[in-house]
Amino acid sequence: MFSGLQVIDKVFETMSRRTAQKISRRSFVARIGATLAGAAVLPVLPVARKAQAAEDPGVEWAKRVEAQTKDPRACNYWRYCSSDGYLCSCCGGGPATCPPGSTPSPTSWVGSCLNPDDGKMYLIAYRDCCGKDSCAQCGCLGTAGEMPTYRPQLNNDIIWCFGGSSMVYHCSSAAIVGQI
Amino acid sequence: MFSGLQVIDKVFETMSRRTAQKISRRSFVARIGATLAGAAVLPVLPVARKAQAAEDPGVEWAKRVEAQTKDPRACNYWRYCSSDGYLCSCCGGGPATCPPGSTPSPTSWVGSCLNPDDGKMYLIAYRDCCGKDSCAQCGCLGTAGEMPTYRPQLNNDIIWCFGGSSMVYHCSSAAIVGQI
Amino acid sequence: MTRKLPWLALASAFAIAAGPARADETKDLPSDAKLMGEQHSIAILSKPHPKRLYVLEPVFPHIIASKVWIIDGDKQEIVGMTSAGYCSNFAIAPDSSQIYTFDTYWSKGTRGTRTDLITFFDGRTLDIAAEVDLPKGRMLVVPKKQNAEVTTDGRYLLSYNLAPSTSVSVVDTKAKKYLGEIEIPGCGLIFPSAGNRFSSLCSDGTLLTATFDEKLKTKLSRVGPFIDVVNDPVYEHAAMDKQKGKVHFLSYEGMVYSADLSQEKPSISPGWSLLTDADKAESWRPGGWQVVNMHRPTGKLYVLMHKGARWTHKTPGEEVWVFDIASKKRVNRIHLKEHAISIALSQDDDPHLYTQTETATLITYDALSGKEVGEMKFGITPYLLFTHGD
Amino acid sequence: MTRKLPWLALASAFAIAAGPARADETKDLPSDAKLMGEQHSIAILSKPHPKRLYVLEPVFPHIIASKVWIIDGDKQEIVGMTSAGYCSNFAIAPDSSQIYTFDTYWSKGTRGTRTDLITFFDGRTLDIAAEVDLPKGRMLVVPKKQNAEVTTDGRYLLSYNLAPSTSVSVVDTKAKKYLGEIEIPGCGLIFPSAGNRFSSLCSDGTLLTATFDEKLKTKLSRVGPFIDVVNDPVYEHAAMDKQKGKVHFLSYEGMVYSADLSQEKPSISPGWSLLTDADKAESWRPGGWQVVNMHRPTGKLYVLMHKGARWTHKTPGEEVWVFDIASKKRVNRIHLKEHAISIALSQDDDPHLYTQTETATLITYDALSGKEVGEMKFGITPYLLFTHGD
Repeated sequence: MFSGLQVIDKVFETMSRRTAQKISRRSFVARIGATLAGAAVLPVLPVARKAQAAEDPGVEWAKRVEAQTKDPRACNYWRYCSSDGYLCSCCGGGPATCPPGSTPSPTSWVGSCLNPDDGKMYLIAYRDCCGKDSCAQCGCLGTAGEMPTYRPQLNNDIIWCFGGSSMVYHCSSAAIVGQI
Repeated sequence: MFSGLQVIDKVFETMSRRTAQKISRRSFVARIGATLAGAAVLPVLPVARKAQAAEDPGVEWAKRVEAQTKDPRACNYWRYCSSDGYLCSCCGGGPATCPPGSTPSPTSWVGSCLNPDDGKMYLIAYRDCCGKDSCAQCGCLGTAGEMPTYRPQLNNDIIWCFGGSSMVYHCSSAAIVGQI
Repeated sequence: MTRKLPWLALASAFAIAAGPARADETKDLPSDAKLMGEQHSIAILSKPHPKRLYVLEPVFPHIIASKVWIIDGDKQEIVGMTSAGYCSNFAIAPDSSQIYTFDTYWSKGTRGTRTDLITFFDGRTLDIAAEVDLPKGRMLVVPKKQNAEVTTDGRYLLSYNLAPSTSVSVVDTKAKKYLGEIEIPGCGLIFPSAGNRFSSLCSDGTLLTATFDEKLKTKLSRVGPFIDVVNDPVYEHAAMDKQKGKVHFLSYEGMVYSADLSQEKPSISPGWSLLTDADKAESWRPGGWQVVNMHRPTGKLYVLMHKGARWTHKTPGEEVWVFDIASKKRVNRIHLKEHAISIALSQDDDPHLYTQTETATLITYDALSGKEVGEMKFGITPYLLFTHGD
Repeated sequence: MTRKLPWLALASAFAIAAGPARADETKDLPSDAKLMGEQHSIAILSKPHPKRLYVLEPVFPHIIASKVWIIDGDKQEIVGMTSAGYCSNFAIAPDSSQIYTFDTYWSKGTRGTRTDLITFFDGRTLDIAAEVDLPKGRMLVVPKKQNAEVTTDGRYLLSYNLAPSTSVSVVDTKAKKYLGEIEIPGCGLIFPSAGNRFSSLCSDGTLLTATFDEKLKTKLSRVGPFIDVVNDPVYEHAAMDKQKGKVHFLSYEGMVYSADLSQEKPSISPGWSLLTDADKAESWRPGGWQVVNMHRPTGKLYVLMHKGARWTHKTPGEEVWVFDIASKKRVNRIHLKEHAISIALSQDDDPHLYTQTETATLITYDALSGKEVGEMKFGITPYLLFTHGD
């Protein structure tokens, strides 16, 4: 829940370029399209947005909030560039750790955040920790790049616990996948 | 819930005196005793307390809070001398009316409150309105005469929805039964 | 247990099997007691009226315990409340004869068996009139009005679903029965425009319109794209005149697109901007949760406005701007006493503007003069406002 | 759906049937991407330690959604939380290897099928280890610690019941099984004093002690009355040293009665007053919710005190008074930064005094010096405090 996808276009763009040998963009679009939207819809993917966007929201966010790498309990901790919700770090978990007894949603999305220390972009996997009522600590509610629910993959009001043991939202976490 | 029984001793004393022709105090005690406490316990009844109490808590309450008869949404409305909880009057009900869709508990207790306008004591039937989550308006939390839960008939922390459609407490009401 | 001493009903407090005591309380009183005869009753709501307001709150951070508050805007008081489920939605029958919560529950609060259902409440007694299961579930999201709706004649209830394909669950209010799903590929939200028709916004910027019959045989038509969905999407909340089949969509950047959904194939007028160059220079933007509404009898659009940068589309508004839809001109600016996240209007001749503030206060204004009418505080996260005839 | 693009896991967000994605995220990355290998994990609580604190809150006014917060008093941080039911109770195994919530749920939040059960949580993972139904239900009341308990060896869970006769439901933690009810006529609350024994306070001022075997064959013994239950009852919360079978009851008017429950037939010492004549002249009284606690290693009694009239037994305390139980002398007065409703103590050599304030703030003091250690805010109505080894 509360978790935006504003930088996924950057990720996708980067990866679709670099991983062209593995999977063509066309087949990726077709695949998502089939799941998300049936055959009738064309440009459902954030990559379409990227082409026109002025500045990468992840970089913009890091500047605006003065992103830092020391305190994972603050809203401006660098990994949270796409995360909205209660921080698992304040609830017995960590940036990449669900609090005891909660379960990471098997589903997640990926954003790219700027690490202000090395100036590099990192892939961050966002997934909600689920199965308990809201942990209610450190609510960080960002809206940069956030889209309405008719573009669900970019909306942060949706309960992102699909496929978990329970659809009850507990908190939001953010794990590093890699550096790009 | 939250509803004390501090003046019931007064009621019982009055009634046991006046209604002696109908039912003896002994049989009353025995009956309650059997339900409440089995055969082993003797003085479970508030009447025992009354004999030793300094002043009637209902009268004391009316003085202390400057009880009034105009505004049933205020904690010092005269009928609420024994009532603790959220006032049904603030939640779409009234002093003797449950809010729409909630149900009065089939069980209740009776207190006697002083009406400051005529200086007379009235019997008030307290029963919780049940079946919805707390209505959360006008919390009036009195403790005069309130006893621990091992004297349940005098405790106001207990959910007094016994026998209702649901044991979920919504609000507290107070109906006039008669004048004594 | 016999009930000879009902006036000392503490005895019955432990007799769970006993029947209701309330009819008995005046019996067996002392012979010289003066009986007042006041029976314990259950309130019934007054006839619905334009200043009846319903407020849905998801109750963050206890979101398994949603609530709906019912308010008399004239008297500025709570007239009722009902409990709902997790991320519940809400809808009102066109005549307010029934109200509906779209609920999700787990048998043990946050775990156990999940149940998705629509609960029908009688609009006057708030008693439960029916419960209809939603076998395909519901989309779980911080509630927006257009996730759940009722057709303009009150016949069908519509509930948006995403699991994983997007569809709308249809429930027949007459038969109190789940009829099935209408697939709306790539689209979301529900804007009803007739007894058997609704439209949805799609991720490609088009508008999908579904016209269905009693057996859910459905015709789909699509118009557009009519918005630049990548750079300037329209909000999920729109100003609607359902009975006339009109929806006025508002974009993040202040564009208004008026759709006529009264036909199977809708038409959408070209967009116009709320903002003058001067407004833009001052960074005025729409923002909030239920950010836009309208007064239908006079065709006025009400929009929550604040000064802010791009991507502040959820920032609470400090003013409400009023536009005449026909002339596309601003006709009023109402300065709000407290920043608001949601607004609604009563649909009578002396309309109220209801605002839900960021500190969970309902502040009511005269929608014409902008003068404050009253202030009420209830709930902790009241998000959505519904008025009679919505 | 295949999972070739797990790093772009939004795809899987719509594939509910898909297995966990987290192990896959480092696969299929761009060939020149530097993998960090950070796996998504689930935290486990540290080994229990004396400054582990558990806080139960009924979450007024959303009392179908109780919560238990787990706090590290040294670090002054939240280390976990778990959801509970309606008017839930809580207990800890003597070694904190398990924790228990005593819950009531309705299948549809506030309505539907009622379930009463004890939920066993692993003390480190907070995973649910077992659920044991309570077929006779539970007494529903704003929670007090002594409504639910565990025997001193951790073998049996005890849950107070009133429906309508008073009894204690017994659950075997080893067999994870409900064993039945022990009737405690006219009495309430549970003060465990051995592996197979507990005492209850009775409405006539006596103390009932129940000693039972594995088949719930029970011997009852009764002492007293030891209090003037009409004019000066003892609080439901008492200072306890369960392992030694000692309970120090505190009365509304400041009398202390020490009970030795280490034998089948308890003995209770004559009462002594916390209050000097000077204290009484200043109207000092105990008051609060969890009003009294003790530091067992040093035999010190801690009591929340305020100035107030009779019947202010729930008024929050402005000071904590410390008494040496052996000498019956006051040895310290701790002035509280903020009035408190509940107190608890860690049981180590440099004990913490935990106070829950009337504004839902946990303020921690050094229990010896009275100096403030830290302040935390969580929850809205945290009422009950439990420390490791309670």
